[in-house]
Amino acid sequence: MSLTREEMARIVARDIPDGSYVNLGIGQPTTVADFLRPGSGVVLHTENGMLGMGRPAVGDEIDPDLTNAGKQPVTELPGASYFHHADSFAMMRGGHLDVCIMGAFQVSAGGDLANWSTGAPDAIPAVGGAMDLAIGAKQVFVMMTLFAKDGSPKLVPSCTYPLTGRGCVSRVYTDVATFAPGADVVRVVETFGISIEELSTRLDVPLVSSP
Amino acid sequence: MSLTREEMARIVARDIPDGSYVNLGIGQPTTVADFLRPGSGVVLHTENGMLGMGRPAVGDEIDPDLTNAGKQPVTELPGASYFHHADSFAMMRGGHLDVCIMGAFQVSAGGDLANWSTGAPDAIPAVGGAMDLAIGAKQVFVMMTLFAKDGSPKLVPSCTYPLTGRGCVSRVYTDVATFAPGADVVRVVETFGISIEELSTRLDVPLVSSP
Amino acid sequence: MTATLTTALDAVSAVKEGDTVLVGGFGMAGMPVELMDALIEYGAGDLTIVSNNAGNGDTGLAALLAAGRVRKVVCSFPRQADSWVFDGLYRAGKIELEVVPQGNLAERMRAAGAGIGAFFSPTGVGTPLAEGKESRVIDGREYLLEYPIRGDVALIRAHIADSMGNLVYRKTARNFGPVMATAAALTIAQVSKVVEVGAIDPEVVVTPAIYVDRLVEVAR
Amino acid sequence: MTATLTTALDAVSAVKEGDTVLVGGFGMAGMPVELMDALIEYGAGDLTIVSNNAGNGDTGLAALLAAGRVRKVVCSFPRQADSWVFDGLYRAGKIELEVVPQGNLAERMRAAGAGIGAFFSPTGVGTPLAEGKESRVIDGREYLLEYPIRGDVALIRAHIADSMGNLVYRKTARNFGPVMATAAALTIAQVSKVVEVGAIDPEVVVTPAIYVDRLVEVAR
Repeated sequence: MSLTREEMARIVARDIPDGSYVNLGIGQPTTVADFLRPGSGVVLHTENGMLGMGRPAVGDEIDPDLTNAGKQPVTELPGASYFHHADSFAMMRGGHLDVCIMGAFQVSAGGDLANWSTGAPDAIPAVGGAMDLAIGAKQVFVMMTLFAKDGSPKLVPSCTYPLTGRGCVSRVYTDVATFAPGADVVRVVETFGISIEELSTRLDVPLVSSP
Repeated sequence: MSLTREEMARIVARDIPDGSYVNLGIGQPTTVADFLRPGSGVVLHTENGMLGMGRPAVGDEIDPDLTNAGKQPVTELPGASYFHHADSFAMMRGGHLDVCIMGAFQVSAGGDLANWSTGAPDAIPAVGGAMDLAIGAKQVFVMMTLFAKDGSPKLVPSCTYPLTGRGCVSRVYTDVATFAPGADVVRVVETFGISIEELSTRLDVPLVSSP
Repeated sequence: MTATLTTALDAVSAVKEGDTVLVGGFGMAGMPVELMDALIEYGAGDLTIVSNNAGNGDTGLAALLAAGRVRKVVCSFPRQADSWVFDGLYRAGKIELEVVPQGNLAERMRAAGAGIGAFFSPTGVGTPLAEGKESRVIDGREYLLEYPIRGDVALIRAHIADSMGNLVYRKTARNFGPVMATAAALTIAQVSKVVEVGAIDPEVVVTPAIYVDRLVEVAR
Repeated sequence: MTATLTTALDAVSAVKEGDTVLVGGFGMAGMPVELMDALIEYGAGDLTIVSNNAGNGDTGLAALLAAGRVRKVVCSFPRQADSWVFDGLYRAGKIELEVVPQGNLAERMRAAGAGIGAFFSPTGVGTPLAEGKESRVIDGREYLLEYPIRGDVALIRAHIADSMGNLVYRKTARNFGPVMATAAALTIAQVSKVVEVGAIDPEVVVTPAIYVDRLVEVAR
């Protein structure tokens, strides 16, 4: 059985070490917060200038001055701190975050990430903090379905979409398997209802199963 | 009559526009603070991380956590702010201070400053913030006697002591005259008991009197 | 100089035709909406706007774009669900766009404020945004050379100011304000309240008064 | 990880022979004297110390130098009225010295913490300290290329911490602490008091907890 989006979020949450400082990208990565174990001590960073971000704000909690990177209202946890944008991105660029979780259009076997532009000629380019996040965290986790709607794989020998960052992805969480990109070969860390053989058939990248 | 040290400080203070942000170097420049007009709105910066520095602390006011760049205890004025060293020197290097006042061993006709080292072979080199201050403020005022104890001029065609900064001095306040260095010629702004002719005789730099 | 407390319209009269204007805010958090309104009323045009986004909805920066006053936008993320004003102008070829990664955008403005001539950033290496940029390998890692972004004027929103111009912000509305205040020749801060000198603890000042030239009080 | 509250001796046991140690303080303001004492007792040697000064009197950094544990000092201002320990070692050829202008020292540590590969600084151009440095004219002004200074360990003094490691400082004792905390692989902060999480207003945190690994409480 392939994983639901919720199950994927749960598996990513499981793999975040207790006490980590983590940035959750816009979209699906945001849902990982729902599955962090209470008492895990994981602290969430939002690149618009906060550590210690809490859950989404509801009702009277909504404060237009307190949002996440997706500009949605959020809450503040005890032990939080605020800082300006240059300090926030210094924190990321300087390698202080333990984990950053992002979506992707494509990831290459060598860990290149493409998640900001489909390269369509009429698209309005917009990168936000994606390139800074990609190169900044100690580990970059990608969450995506392994195959696009047309069945083409999103884990590829080399990205055809414009890159966000080079060789920056440490782990790729998909609905059917989890991968660790490497210089020569991609390691299959875990599978969900699919065999290594079938993965090898459907992907154009060299795979090894986890030892 | 040449000026006393106190009279020099008074003249420098007179030339600081109201409301300026000013850094006073260690030593003689510190005394300028005593002659700032109450209500002038001049705000003092100290490069160890403070705007709004007050007068020296005495008695119970002395707090080892509140010192000036000379590591002497000082006081805090209303409207003060504290910041770390990178922010403090960003403020200086970024050209936000209106005036910085420093002592000097030598100033060249073109405004080069030498005030951190006599170049003696056995000296322990120590520069502190002098080079950052020299290139940072909108205007650098130097306070010094015009002649060394041996009678040699300290306003020179080119500095023989190691430089602190190149072409950075806008005004030189001495005990006998005030000078404005320039690319081709030094302008004599004001004299105190000495004629331009005598200055021309004793200095090896081209002078013009102020229009 | 101590900051001048004035009206929004008087404050923005410092903006000249063709200026580069840094506009604070991340989305609407920290956006100085009333200063943008005054800038529209005042009328300077041919502006280059540096801001994280390219306007949301029909107010603030979006309204300035709609009024045809902006020649170019330098930002990290123009395309949003509610960026229809920018989208229309861009597709019609009526506005220039320079996309800068968000962290480089912040750091380039910091460099302008801090007197740094240029810096090597690892962000964007190997991407289309690296095109035309000088690159260098330092200590085994590749970097791109990035230059300062200076503003003629910065328009920011803070929370409380004292009458000298010391500023504190509120939550994530702090975002670009403290950086932009350092990077412009003239900084105008819209604040919810101006208090007397001495009412803000010197330990908690975020933007020291030296960076603030004009204050506009807009109760929220 | 949340900061670990421990003893000075346990905390400094992270310092290894040959490490580069960033030591906070401007003179004695912000100097983590008890951490220096513990480092002397613990015994690691062959250290490179990065600090604004090279020790004052016979305590703190000066005592570490006197104990023969330091191979090299990187600082802006070693020579002071009370720097007799350093002066003696230097004149006897027993210690190396690298003099860095104070602002470049702070900015080079900031660069290390901020992931900047190198930056062009106008400080020091035309002076003896420019020797051997790459220079470049940008926009008509000359700059020198400066590289990051990283620490294996930072030893700093702050005022109050919460138990996660968020820090606030006191007056000009703030100085190098916030910068060094970002520039070292491991940061140890000596504080006067540790309070519970939530007791420090998130708006006034100066060093976010992410930069702080170990806390040592020393009542003052």
